[in-house]
Amino acid sequence: MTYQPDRSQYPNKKADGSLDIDLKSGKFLKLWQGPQHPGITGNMSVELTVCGDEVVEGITHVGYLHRGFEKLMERRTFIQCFPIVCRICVPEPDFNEYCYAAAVEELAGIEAPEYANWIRTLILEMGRINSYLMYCGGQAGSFGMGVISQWTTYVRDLMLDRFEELTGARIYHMFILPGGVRDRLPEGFAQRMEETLCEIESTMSDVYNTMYCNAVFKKRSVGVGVIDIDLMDAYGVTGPNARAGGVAKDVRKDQPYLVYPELDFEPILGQDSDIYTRADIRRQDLLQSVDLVRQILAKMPEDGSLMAKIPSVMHWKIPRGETYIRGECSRGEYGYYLVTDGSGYPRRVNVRGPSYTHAMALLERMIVNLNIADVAGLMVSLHTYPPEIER
Amino acid sequence: MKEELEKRIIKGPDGLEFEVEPLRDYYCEAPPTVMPAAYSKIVEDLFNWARSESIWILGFGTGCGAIEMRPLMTPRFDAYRFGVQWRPTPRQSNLFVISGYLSVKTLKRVIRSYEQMQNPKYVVGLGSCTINGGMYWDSYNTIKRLDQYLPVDLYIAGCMPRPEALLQGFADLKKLIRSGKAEGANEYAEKFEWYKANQKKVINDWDMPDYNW
Amino acid sequence: MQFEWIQIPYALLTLSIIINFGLLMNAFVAKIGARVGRRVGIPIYQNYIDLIKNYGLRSSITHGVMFYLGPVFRLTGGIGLLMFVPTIYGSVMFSNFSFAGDLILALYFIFFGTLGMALGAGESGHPHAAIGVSRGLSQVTMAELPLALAVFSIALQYNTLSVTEIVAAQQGGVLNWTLFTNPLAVVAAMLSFLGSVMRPPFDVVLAPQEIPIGPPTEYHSSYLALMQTNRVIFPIAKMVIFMNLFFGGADNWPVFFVKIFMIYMFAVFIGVVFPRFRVEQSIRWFLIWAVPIGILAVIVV
Amino acid sequence: MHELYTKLKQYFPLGELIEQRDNLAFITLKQEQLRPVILHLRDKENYTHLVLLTAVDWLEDNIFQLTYLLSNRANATDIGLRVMISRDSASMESIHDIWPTAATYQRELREMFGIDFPDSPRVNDDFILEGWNDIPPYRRDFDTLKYSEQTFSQRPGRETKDPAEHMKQKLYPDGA
Repeated sequence: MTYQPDRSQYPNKKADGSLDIDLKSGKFLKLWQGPQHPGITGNMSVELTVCGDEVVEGITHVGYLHRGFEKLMERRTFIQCFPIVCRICVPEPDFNEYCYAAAVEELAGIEAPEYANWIRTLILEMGRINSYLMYCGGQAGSFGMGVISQWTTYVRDLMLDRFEELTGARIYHMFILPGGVRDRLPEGFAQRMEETLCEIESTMSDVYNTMYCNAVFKKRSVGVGVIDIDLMDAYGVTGPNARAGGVAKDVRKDQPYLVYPELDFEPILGQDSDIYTRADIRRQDLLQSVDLVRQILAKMPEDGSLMAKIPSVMHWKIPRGETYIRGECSRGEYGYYLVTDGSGYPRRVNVRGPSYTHAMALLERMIVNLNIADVAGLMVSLHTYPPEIER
Repeated sequence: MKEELEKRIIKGPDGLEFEVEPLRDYYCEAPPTVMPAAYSKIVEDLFNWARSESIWILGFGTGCGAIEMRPLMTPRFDAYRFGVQWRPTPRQSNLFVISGYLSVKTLKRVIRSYEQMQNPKYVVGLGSCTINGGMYWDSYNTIKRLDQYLPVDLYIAGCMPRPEALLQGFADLKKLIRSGKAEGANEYAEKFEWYKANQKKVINDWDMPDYNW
Repeated sequence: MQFEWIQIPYALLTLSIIINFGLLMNAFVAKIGARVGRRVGIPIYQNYIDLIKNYGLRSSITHGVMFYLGPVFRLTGGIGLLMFVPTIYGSVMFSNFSFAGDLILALYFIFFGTLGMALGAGESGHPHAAIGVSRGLSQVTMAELPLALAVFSIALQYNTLSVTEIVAAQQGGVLNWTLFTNPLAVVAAMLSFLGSVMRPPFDVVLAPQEIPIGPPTEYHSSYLALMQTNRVIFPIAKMVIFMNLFFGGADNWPVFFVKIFMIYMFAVFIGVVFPRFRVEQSIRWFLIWAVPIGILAVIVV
Repeated sequence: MHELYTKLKQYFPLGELIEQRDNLAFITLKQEQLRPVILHLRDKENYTHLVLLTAVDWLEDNIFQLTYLLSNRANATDIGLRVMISRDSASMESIHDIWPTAATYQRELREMFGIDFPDSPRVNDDFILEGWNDIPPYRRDFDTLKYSEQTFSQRPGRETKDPAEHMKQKLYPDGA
């Protein structure tokens, strides 16, 4: 017996495809989910029009976090841009640093040393673990299971300790700069990292037992928020959201960068493309990242050069050119489009955050006919993060 | 003005027609007033002590500082020990942590949320960007001084401030409250005109009433 | 039972004991939740401070008459429930105003607060409150159904509608408890209890992530403090009934505290590691699991 | 990449090809060629993923460069289609019917650069900014520092130094 809601009162489509919502009829209710709302991923908002308990239209509003990075970077020299890029995306700032550094290196014709590339990969994978841990807590929290986020945030704190040890900062590391990285691994890092990874694995097995095996969690998430396979390309779905639908999009495999060719891993694929599958893909990705960090620490060279030779940063001019650098961050394809014009400043930087498509066009499409109670769960399961939409 | 803010006549499901005017119905028409402290000093001291030991933060992550809020409430730092906890609605919160830079668009929401909070209420500015713009000193979309728009009790400097700094900030705020110096709400009521003028100077499309609590 | 003036101070004494016990128990429960999350959690006296603070806030705004009355109704529901059932069996001091048909009155009071809350929250005009109320009413109605069935079953079993007599019938050993004499009714009632204490998986009414935080969204300062007081009294009052009906009552305070605590822990331990059901899912859950058991209990008796 | 370029050249008049990397190339196009080329690339050449759509302001030449970056996952290559449009009353054909997600990019461009995309859904709604009444901020002639100094009150005491000058003085105090 499947539940079929009565949708006879729902608004009709107008000729131009928009919905004929007459607020005067009293049949519909405008409901703002956000920006001051605990069930929203960061500072954004969804303007819901609801009929009964179901959403008939959802419009995403962003821009609450707009700082104008792309403009600010046009006023800063190439090296001055480096400390601000990480501020674009808080949970996983390292991708900004890497993509920006790689774009500058490519246009300036610099090659980062091998050892620096290993450290970069290590940092990116550590950041990915952090981001997924944050996600797990958020996904459980969106269904009212606060205890998971307590556990995962605790182990995330342990990971932040490793970051602090390596880079000196918890959140904004400012470690990967054009030309290389700032420092080498501290003494005994690998061993302490191993302890942290073991802790993460044991916590994730607890999380698996309490959250993924939980009947109520399954009831809320299985079959809800399905992304059809033919929407994948039309809406530019990337990362775990695509992999949960069986599309093996993974930049680490498709266009390997840094030292990923030397690491041994396979993209994890799902089938059903619903909230549960996406959550499960991310859990497995997390464990894969744990494995990758182990591989990196085992395979990386003992020591090496940290920085390539870069020109004096005060007189650093890069000839005219444009490029696009992408990487696979925890939410999907993260990319930097950099245009230079021969001066000491970038001409134009454009950041392509995966949430740009996930949280805007895709969410607005998927939110229709969803129960109000599931909106938060859907948003979290798309793993959107507003600062990378508006920058 | 947005469509849902317009005055309209609604026909209810029972056939009854009634008029809705959101800008009047949902808002209060009186400006905020200065609320005096309790008559007796002992009672006020007791209340101040209770206020300082039970700080309810509004769950509104306005900027990137919000990411350090989660570690703050979880095992490592566990601010619950100090009577700090989240409330999801402004009506029930006492402390507004402005977690980082405020874009003009967010400022508008922040003002609304702030005004819905009940007296006495406190504001903590988190991060350098609330003090003088910080990293975004030349940005066209972020405000540079929070105290021009809201009465700020305390700033916590850093980009981003560590949870330890936040805990210290709470401890300092408690001292302020206990000594009766955290009267931001009354200050806001006293200098209401000045704050409103400042707010309207940066918020170009002001489509809410002046008083909205 | 004859009314005597001395009952009023006695009832107030009961009330104050219950409030203090409730505040401490809630803090203790929060601490247990925190321990599961590997935290230290709030201090044990935190709820007192919160209460003082909320009563001590300077400003409070109103949305209309019902907005005032909502918390009052709710508190009335809690206190009324407590006042008309005997707290301690066999004690003149703490048997309150119980009378022959108090079971029916108690059933009524359980629902009374929710209705008052619905009116008050509706008056606040906040859409989240309205959604919360509609969810809350449908879920509470559904959760009350098995309870009502269980109560009928017990009333049939003991042939009385007086709580005192039901407790009296259960004296003389653990095996005389309704828990063992009519287990089906107890199961149905305990399932219903899960649905009405607003803990996961049945707390979609107050879900902060979806409708922050449902009916009390607009409530603040003293209104909220009233509701907090009620949140302390009401579950305990309800558990007093459960204790009296199913677990043999209590003839002194220590037994009372232990029994109440155990009943509450049942809901807490289930709640702490569960996400929440959507409202139509929880209704279906009650229909499929709890109601048939309740009906069975009535039939078997 | 050359292969694809010559193949495309048979059907469409194309501008120059810039090969940035083995798997990334930029092709300059005429404004009216964009839609057929995109459709061809998407349907025949499997460039099904629109990575990004953005603009570059070449103020000196009085043109906007629109970059449509398409990706082909099967052979892991990207093509950037560059379209130059005039800066005065800038307007461009919308491609939201090819990729629905392009509507978001077009809204952003409309707001931040002032490039119009007629028929794109909700293109004139506020996207990021709210109540903006200056020239679109991503245009080169918009001075963000001046705007922020005029609009927002600054806290006194903050010093701002031109980094290049400042570093020069620090490193070479003698003025060498």
